[in-house]
Amino acid sequence: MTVKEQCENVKRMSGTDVRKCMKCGKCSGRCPAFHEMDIKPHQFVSLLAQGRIEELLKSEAIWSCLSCMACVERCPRAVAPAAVIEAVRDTVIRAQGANGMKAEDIPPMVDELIPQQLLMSAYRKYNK
Amino acid sequence: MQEITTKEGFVPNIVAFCCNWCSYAGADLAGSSRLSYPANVKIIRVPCSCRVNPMFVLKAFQRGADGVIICGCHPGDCHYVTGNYYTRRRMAMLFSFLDYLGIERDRTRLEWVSAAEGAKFSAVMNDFVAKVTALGENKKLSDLRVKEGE
Amino acid sequence: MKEVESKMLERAKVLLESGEVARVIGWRKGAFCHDPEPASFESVDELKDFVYDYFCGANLSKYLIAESKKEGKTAVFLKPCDTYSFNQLVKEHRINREKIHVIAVECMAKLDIGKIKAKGLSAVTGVEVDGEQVKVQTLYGEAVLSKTEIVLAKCATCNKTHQVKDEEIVLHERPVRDVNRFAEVEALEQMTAEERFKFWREQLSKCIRCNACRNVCPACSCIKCVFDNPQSGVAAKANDDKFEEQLFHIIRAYHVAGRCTDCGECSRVCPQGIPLHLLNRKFIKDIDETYGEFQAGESAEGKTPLTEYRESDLEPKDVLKEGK
Amino acid sequence: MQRIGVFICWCGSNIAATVDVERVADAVKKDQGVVYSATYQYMCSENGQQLIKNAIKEHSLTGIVVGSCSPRMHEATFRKTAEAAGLNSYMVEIANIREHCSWIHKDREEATEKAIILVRTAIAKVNLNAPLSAGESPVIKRALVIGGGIAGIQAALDIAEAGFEVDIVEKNATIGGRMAQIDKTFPTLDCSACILTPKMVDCAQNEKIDILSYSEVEEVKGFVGNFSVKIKRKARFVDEKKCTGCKLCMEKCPSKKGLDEFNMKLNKRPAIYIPFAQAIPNVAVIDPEQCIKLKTGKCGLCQKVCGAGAIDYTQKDEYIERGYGAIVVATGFKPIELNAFNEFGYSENQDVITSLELERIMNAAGPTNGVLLRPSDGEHPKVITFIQCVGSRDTSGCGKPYCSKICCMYTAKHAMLIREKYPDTEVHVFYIDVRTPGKNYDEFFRRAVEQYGVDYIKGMVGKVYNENGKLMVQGSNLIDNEQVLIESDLVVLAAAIEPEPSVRKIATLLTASIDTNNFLTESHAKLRPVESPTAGVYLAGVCQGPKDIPETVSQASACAAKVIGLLVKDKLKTNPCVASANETMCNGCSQCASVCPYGAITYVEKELRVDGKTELRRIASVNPAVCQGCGACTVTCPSGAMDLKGFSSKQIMSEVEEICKR
Repeated sequence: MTVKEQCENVKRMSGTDVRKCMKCGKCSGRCPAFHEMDIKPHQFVSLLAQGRIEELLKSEAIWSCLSCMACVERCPRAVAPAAVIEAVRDTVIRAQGANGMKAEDIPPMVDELIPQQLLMSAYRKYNK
Repeated sequence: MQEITTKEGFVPNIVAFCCNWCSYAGADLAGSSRLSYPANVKIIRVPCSCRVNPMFVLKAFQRGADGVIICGCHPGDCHYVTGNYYTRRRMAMLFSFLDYLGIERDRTRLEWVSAAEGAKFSAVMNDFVAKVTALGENKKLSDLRVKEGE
Repeated sequence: MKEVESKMLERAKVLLESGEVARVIGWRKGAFCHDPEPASFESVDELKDFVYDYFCGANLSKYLIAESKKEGKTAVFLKPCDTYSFNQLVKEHRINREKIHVIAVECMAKLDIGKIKAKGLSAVTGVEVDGEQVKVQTLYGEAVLSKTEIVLAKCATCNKTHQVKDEEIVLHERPVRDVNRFAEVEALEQMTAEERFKFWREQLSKCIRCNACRNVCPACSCIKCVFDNPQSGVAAKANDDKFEEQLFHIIRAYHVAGRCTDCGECSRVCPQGIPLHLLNRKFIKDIDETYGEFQAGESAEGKTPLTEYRESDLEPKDVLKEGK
Repeated sequence: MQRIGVFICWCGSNIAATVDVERVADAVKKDQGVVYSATYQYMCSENGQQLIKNAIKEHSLTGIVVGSCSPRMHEATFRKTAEAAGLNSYMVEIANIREHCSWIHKDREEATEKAIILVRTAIAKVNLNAPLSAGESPVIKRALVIGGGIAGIQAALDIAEAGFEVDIVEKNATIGGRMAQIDKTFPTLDCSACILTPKMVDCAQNEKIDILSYSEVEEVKGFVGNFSVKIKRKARFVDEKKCTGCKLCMEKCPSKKGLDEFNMKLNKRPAIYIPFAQAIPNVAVIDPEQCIKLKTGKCGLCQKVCGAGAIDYTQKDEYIERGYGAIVVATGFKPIELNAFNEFGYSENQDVITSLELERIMNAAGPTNGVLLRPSDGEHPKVITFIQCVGSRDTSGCGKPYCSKICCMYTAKHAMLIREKYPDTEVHVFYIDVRTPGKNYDEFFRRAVEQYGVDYIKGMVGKVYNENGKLMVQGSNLIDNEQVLIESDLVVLAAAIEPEPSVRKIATLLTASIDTNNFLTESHAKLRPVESPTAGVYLAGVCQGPKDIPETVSQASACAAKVIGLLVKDKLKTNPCVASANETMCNGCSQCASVCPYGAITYVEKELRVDGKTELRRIASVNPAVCQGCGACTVTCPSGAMDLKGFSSKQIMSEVEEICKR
C-alpha cells in the first residue's frame, strides 16, 4: 500500500472527516493520557490531514490511548480523534502478520455471554 | 429553413423556459460573450421557473417540440426566495412520470443557470441539443395514438 | 353483509325520523343486482330502495361537496377508502365538515362485475360471499368463483382504515392483505422505455374522452376543469387531433398528484378498462420514495408534497437515476 | 383585434450584420394583428423612439413589438416610449434578437429565420396582452420598531428625526436591551450606560416616538405601507401615567425573592421593581409570580405607600391595534443556554460565569457595586481564566455552527479592564483564533497582551472541575504542545449568542423568512442587507446575524433610511404583473396560499351568481400590493383559476405554439 492509500484507508476506517477540524485543541485539552503520548490527539488529526501517516504508524501513543472517547465527546466539530488513533492502531495490528484471528478460533470462543457483535468486530478488526 | 425530418440532417426544435432573474440573464451573458449554441433553441421568458406549468411543457411537445428545457436560479438564489424549490419538485415528478410513460427522458431537462453563467448556459444548450438530436424527431409525444391499420 | 345493511338502514331511519339529518347519502338498488348507484335519501319512505352489498364500490365522498352546501345536516356512509377522500376534501375546504355526519361502514372488498362476466358468466342475479368463495347466481345456474379473482382492482391491494368517523357500523374484522400495491407500477418500471411506451400507447388509445374518470374522481372536483376552459390553452379544440387523450391523462394525473388518495375510482368507472390508477400510483410511489411516505387524506390539515419543499430535495435527473 | 406595430432594430451592425432585418420586418407584415412594420438603425435612440411614437399615433397601434436587444436592457425604455405616445406601457413586447440571436449565430440565413420566429413569438404574445396599470396603495406614515435595544432605539430616533411617527414595542418593562447591561464598550472603553441612556431619554422625550414597553406584537395583517398590528400591553399593575419612579414601593415590598433579570439573576429584587436606575419609562412593574397581594390577596403595602396612587392590582392585559407603513425588526439576542456543556461546569460551580454576568459584576450599578468579587464567597479572585468560543463554531450539535463575532473583543476588554483595575490578578485566555476585524480592534486586542500582560493561550479547555474550592482548568496549549492545568478562582465563559427566541413568532407573523439558526434572512446578502424579503419589513441588529454595537447602529440607521424612503411616499406603485384568481373558477382549495412566499393570498367568502343561482363560495384573493408576481400559485392551481397578469397561461401557450410552428 502506498502512503496515500494508507492515508485514505485510515480516513475511511476512522469514519471521521479530518478537514472539519478547526485546530482548537480541545481534544488534547481533555486527554487523560496526554502526558504519556508522544503524538498528541490533536496531532493525530493534523498529521493525518497532512498525509503524514508514517509518523503516526511509528507512534507509541497508539498504545497509550485509553479509548476513553473524551476527545470525541468534547470535539465541537464532530471530529473523532480517538477513531483516528484506533484506525492507526488497527492498521499497525493488521500489518503485523497475517490474520490475527482465524475463523476456526471462533467456535471455542462462542460463549453465551459474548455478544455476537463483539466477535464480529474482533474478527473484522484483527484480520486483513 | 426547410423541414428536415430525416434522422441524418435532423434539426430538433427546442423550447427553453428561462426565469427572468437568473437564467434569462445568463442567456444574455452567453450572447454578449458570443458563446454560441444552436439556433434551434428558442427562449421564452418567465418571471420565475415556478411559473412553468407542466401544461406548457406538454403543449410544446404536442405542438411538435423535440425537447423542452427549464432554467432557473440556483436553489437558494431564487429572486422569489422559494420558487425554484417548487419547480424542482414539480419537474422531478413530471419528468419521472413521462419516463414512466416510455417517453425518452433526455427530451426534458431542468438546469440551474445563474446570471453569471453565460458559459454554462451555452454549454447546457449545446449538450441538450446534442442529446435531443441523437434521439431524433419527437414522435412519441406528438401522437401516442395507435394508428388505423397498425 | 346483510346484517351490516340492516344496521345501516336502521340508523338511516332513526337519523331521518329524528330530524337529526336532512338527508342520508348511501346506495340505491339499480336495475340489476350489480349496479347499485349512489343516492340521496331524504325520507324514510325513500329508504325502501336502500342497499349495501358487495357491489357498492362507489366512493360517496365527492357528493358531499354539493350536499354540505345544502340546508341541514347530511349523513353519509363511508367505507375506509372513502374517508381519505373525505379528509382531503375537507382539507381543501370543499366540504364543510360541520354539516356532515360520517357513519363509517365496513367494506370487506367489493366485487367487479366486469371480472365476473369475464369468467364467462352472464345474467347475474345475485352473489353470496363466504370467505374466499363467491357463489354467483345467474339465470343459467350457479357458479363458484374465487373472491380474489373478482374483487375490484382498488380493493385487491387495499389496507385502508377509517380516518374519520362520527359513528361506525363495523361487524367483522377485515383481513389484512399482505400485498404490494405498487407491484404493477414496479412491473412497468422494470420494462424498457419502448415496452412502457407501447403499453401506455395501447391503453390510452382506448380512451374515448368520456370524462367518467374525471367525474368520479374526488380530487378532480374543480368547479371548472382546465379542459373545459378555453383560457387555459389546453382545452380540446377541433385542431388538437394529436396527443389529446395523453395530454388529458397526464395533466389529470399531475393535477391530483399529492392529493390522490388512491381510492381507485378512476379505474373502476372507466368503460374502456384503462388501468388509470397506475398513473396515479406512479406519482404516489415517486413521492413516497423521493420526499418521504405520504398518504393523502390521512389528515385534513397540512401541506401536500408538491406544495412544500426541502432545500436538500433531489434534482429531477437524480430522481430518474434513483428510479429506473 | 390588436393593431400591432413591429419595429426591428439593426443595433448598428450588431444585429443587422447577422440578421437580415428587412426580411424579418417583411416576413411578419401579414401576421395576425400586424398593421405596420419597420426597421431602424438604432431603435433606442431619440430618432428611433420618435419613429415608434409616430407610428403608434399614425397607425393607431394598440400594441408594439420591438425586435432588439434584451428586454433587460431596453424594455423600460420602450415602455416609456409607448407611454409617451399614449399607449399602455404593458402593450410592449421585446423580441430579443441580439443576445439570443445575432450575437450567437454566425450563419445569416439561420439567424434571420430564428429572428423571424422570435419576433412572431412576441407578436403572438402581444396579441393577447391587455393594458395593465400599476396599482397604488396608500402609505401609513408611521413606523413600528419591534425591540427597544440599541438597534430599535437608533432606528426609531432616525425615523423620528425625519418627522415620522414611530412606535417602539418592547417586551420588557424598559427599553435599553442588552447594551444597557454592558459595563464598558470596546474598543474605546466608554461607559455603555453613558452613551446609551441619553439616547433612551431622547426616545422618551421625542414627541414622535411612542414607547410601548412591557408589550408584545400579537398579530400582523396587511402589507407594505399598510400594516395593521395588534399589540398586547401586558398588565404591569402600575399606572404608567401616575407612577413617578420614586421607588418607595421597592423599599417597602416585603417579597424580595425575585431574581434580578437585569443583573443576570445574580441578586434578588422586590416583587415590585424598576429594572434599573435609568429605566425608560421610569415606571415600576409588579412581578405577578412574586407579589404576595396578587398571589394571596393579602399585603397591598405598595399601594399604601404609593403617594401617586399608581398601583392597580386589577390591571389586565390590554390590546391595541395600530396601522404602520413599515416595520423594523430589532429583536436582539441572548447568550445560549450552557446546559449541554458539562465540561465547563457552569451549572455546578457558581464561580463559572458567563461574560454577560461578568459585565454586571464589573458594573458600578451591578450586584457587587462594581467590585470584582466572585459569586460563591464574595472573595476577590486572584486567578481568572477566560474560555472563548463556548458553543460557537460548534457543529457537534451542542452549540451553534457560526462565529458569534463579538466574543473575542469583549473577552479582550474584560481581561484588560481586570488587569487595569486589579494588577495583582492573573488573567488567562484560552482561544482558538482571535478574530478582530474592525477599526482599532486588533490594536485593542494587542494592548491587552502587550500593555496589560494578559496571558493568551492558543488552545481549548477540555475540563473545568472543582478541587478543594479551586477551579481547575485543564486545557491544551497548542503552541507549546502541552497540556496545562490552571488553578483558577473565577472562570468566564464567552458563551455563543443566539437570536432572541421570540423572533420565531415575529417572523411567522410577518411572513419574514428565517434561517436554520433563527436569524432573519435578508433580501439579498450583499445588496439588500437590511431588507427582509417581505416588503416593508426591515432588519436591524443581531436578529439578522451576530454583530457588535457599531455595526448594529449602522444597520439600524440604514433601516431608518429605508423606512424614511418608504414613508415619504404618499402612495406606492405596485407591480401590475401580479397573480389574480378568476372568481368563478376558484375552488377555494387553499393550495395557492400554501406556496405563496409572501402571504399575499387570503380567502374571502363571497356570494357569486353562477348559472342564475346565487352561491356562497370561498375564493382566493390576491393582494396586488404584496404579490411579487413569481407565479408559483398559478401552477399549483388545478383549475387554472389563478393566473398571472403579463405572463398569463394563454400568453405563454401562444408563445409555445408559435415556436413550435417553426
